[in-house]
Amino acid sequence: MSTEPLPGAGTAADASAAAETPRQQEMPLAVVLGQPILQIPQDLYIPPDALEVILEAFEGPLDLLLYLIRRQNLNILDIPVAEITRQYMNYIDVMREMRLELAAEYLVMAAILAEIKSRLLLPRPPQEEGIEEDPRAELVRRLQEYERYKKAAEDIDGLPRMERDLDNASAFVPDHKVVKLPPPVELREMLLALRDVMHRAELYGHHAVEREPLSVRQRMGDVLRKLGDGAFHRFETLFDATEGRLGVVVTFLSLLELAKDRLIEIMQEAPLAAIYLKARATAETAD
Amino acid sequence: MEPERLNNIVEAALLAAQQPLTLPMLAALFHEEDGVGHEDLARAIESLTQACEGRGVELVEVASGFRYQVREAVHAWVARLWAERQTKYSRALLETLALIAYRQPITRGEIEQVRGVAVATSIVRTLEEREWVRVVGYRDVPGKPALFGTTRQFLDYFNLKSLDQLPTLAEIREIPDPDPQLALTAAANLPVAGRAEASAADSADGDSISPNPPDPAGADAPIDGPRTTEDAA
Amino acid sequence: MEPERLNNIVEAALLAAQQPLTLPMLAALFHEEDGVGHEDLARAIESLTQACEGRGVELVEVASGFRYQVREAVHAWVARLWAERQTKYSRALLETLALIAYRQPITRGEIEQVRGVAVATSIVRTLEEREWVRVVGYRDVPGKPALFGTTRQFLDYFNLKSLDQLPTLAEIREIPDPDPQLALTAAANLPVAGRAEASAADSADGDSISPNPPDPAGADAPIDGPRTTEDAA
Repeated sequence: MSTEPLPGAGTAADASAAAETPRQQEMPLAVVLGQPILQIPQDLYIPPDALEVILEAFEGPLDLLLYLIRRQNLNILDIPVAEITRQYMNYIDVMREMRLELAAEYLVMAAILAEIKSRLLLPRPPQEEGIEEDPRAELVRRLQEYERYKKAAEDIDGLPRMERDLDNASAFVPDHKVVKLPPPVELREMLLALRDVMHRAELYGHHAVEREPLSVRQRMGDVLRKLGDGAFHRFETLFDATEGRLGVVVTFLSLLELAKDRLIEIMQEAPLAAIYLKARATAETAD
Repeated sequence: MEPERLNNIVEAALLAAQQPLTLPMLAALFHEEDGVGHEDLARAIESLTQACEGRGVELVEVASGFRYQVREAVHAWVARLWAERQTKYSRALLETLALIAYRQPITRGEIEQVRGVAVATSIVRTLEEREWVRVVGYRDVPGKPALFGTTRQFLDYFNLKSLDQLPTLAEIREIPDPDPQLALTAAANLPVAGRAEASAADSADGDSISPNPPDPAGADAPIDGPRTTEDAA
Repeated sequence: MEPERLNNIVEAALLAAQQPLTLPMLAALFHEEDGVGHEDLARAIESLTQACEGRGVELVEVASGFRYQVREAVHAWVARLWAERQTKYSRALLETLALIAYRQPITRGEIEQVRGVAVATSIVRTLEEREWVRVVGYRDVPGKPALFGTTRQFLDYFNLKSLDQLPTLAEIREIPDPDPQLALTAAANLPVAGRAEASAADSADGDSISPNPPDPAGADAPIDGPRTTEDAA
């Protein structure tokens, strides 16, 4: 059990256990001559070879400044501008020598530091004293702001996250067949389709487009289904008294339509005798 | 390693792996110091298998190793996770449906006459499978073609009490073109369409602009597209 | 539906789905006849969560729903299933992500201002490809720069339910009296103000630099007094 990572162990513990466990390894700041450098050197003097790569570990001039301040255990609010500027310029000089494509941001920061330094040195007119703010204030504000988010980034990095610390748990699904749901249809889509086909067929032209009781059309279908057995049905059996007068009218109209459309036969043996109806064609007669 | 910890690791590994794991594969997860042998692993598998009793998943051995899988008994529900919405119906299908609704009972030949093109058998079958149309009879002409009509389910789906609630042909003629702007106002006069179907597949980006009656509070207004402030370039 | 059967279905569904499931998504698995309401599902989740105690996996809620996941305690072993897996992100990426998470909506220019360096396009692209951030709008200034925000996938990945669960952003340390003389001595004695800020909505200008005395117990005390510095020019 000794080599198992303890649950909830901190990252420091992980670093030592990294060699034996599949834990995340600490990323070296740089690799110099094949040797990983895990710590930023404590001395200001860094061999130029190493500096080149170490500088890549900095996320810009604010990061470098923060490093210089923190390395000397200085309160960020209390920057000894002259000293920090000197150190910063040392770095910049080496960077200049080593890396032609030195980011402009570093040079801008050097200018800012130089300006702050000169303003601190210059005597100020007495009436302005106490009104003008510390020339370092803006830089301090930026450093503080940056440091917050630098910390926030570390905090986010420390959150347990998928792949590194967690993983989805899933079970196999045998018979992974897909249930198909039919697409939804909007009534409007259907009506637009009808409008277009009517236009195309120029049905509006020679068809009465006045109100056509569609319930009659539906009843035509209902009646046809009832007659679908091909047998004769008594006229009265097609009516449902519970539907009321309107229902009776709809059924009657549908019978007339069906007859007109030659879909049913209506028969009466003698006047006042029972009326029989029959579908003219049924599934049995269809081939 | 205590059996409980071992069980936990084996359980987690089997659930994390995307394929079955064999005993040697499981053994490879441990260091020598963990002192985990094949018998320990077999015991862990045995214990985990028992722990699945009465649950929704089971631990089984298949040809390529051990895996957790969803039990047959609950599969009917789980399968609905992958319920797929088919793609939208074709124009031809909608035209066919509309003609059946408005001119029923009608034969396929008559639909073709109006549409000027043949009606694919698959369209009729789809409509029948959805139980929106059915054969209501046959026309007494050579070949005895089937007559189609709409069903109760058709009315239910479109929230209609009877076919009479459909707009008349004269009204349909007046429907403006499906300009997205106009559609919103014009659609307001039409009966409510499209029964809401709750589905996991209904993702946010799948929201179609539907002609639901306008909501005075605008909560459902389809203004969910990418926000474009007027000054956005 | 009996609770046991319901539990089994929910367990199986969560293990079968490849992404977290919300209660509505789970509810969609059931038919009306099943008579399963959200409260029933919440109870099932609760019961399944408890059933995970002492096991290798846990049932958690993240931004986009509920999921089973491998416990951190056993992940080190499980991770050996995947020999090569990139789980490390550069500081530049993490800082950019942190600024987007805590200060959203934020433009690339604003990120660069805080970080003091340009944000590489590749970083933004990586974040977008991982679907951790997305453009949520545009700022109404010349050039109409895109505003970035984080996504649910970001929260899911970092095991969070909402932005409120992000680690609290460190409070800015107080700025002392701007007198350089005083500053040198006084500032050194100022304790670090460690107020916890709970919200990611906390914006740059909302950062109050407060002159409150240090309060060891005051982590949650609202320190929302007027801003006292004038360096924000």
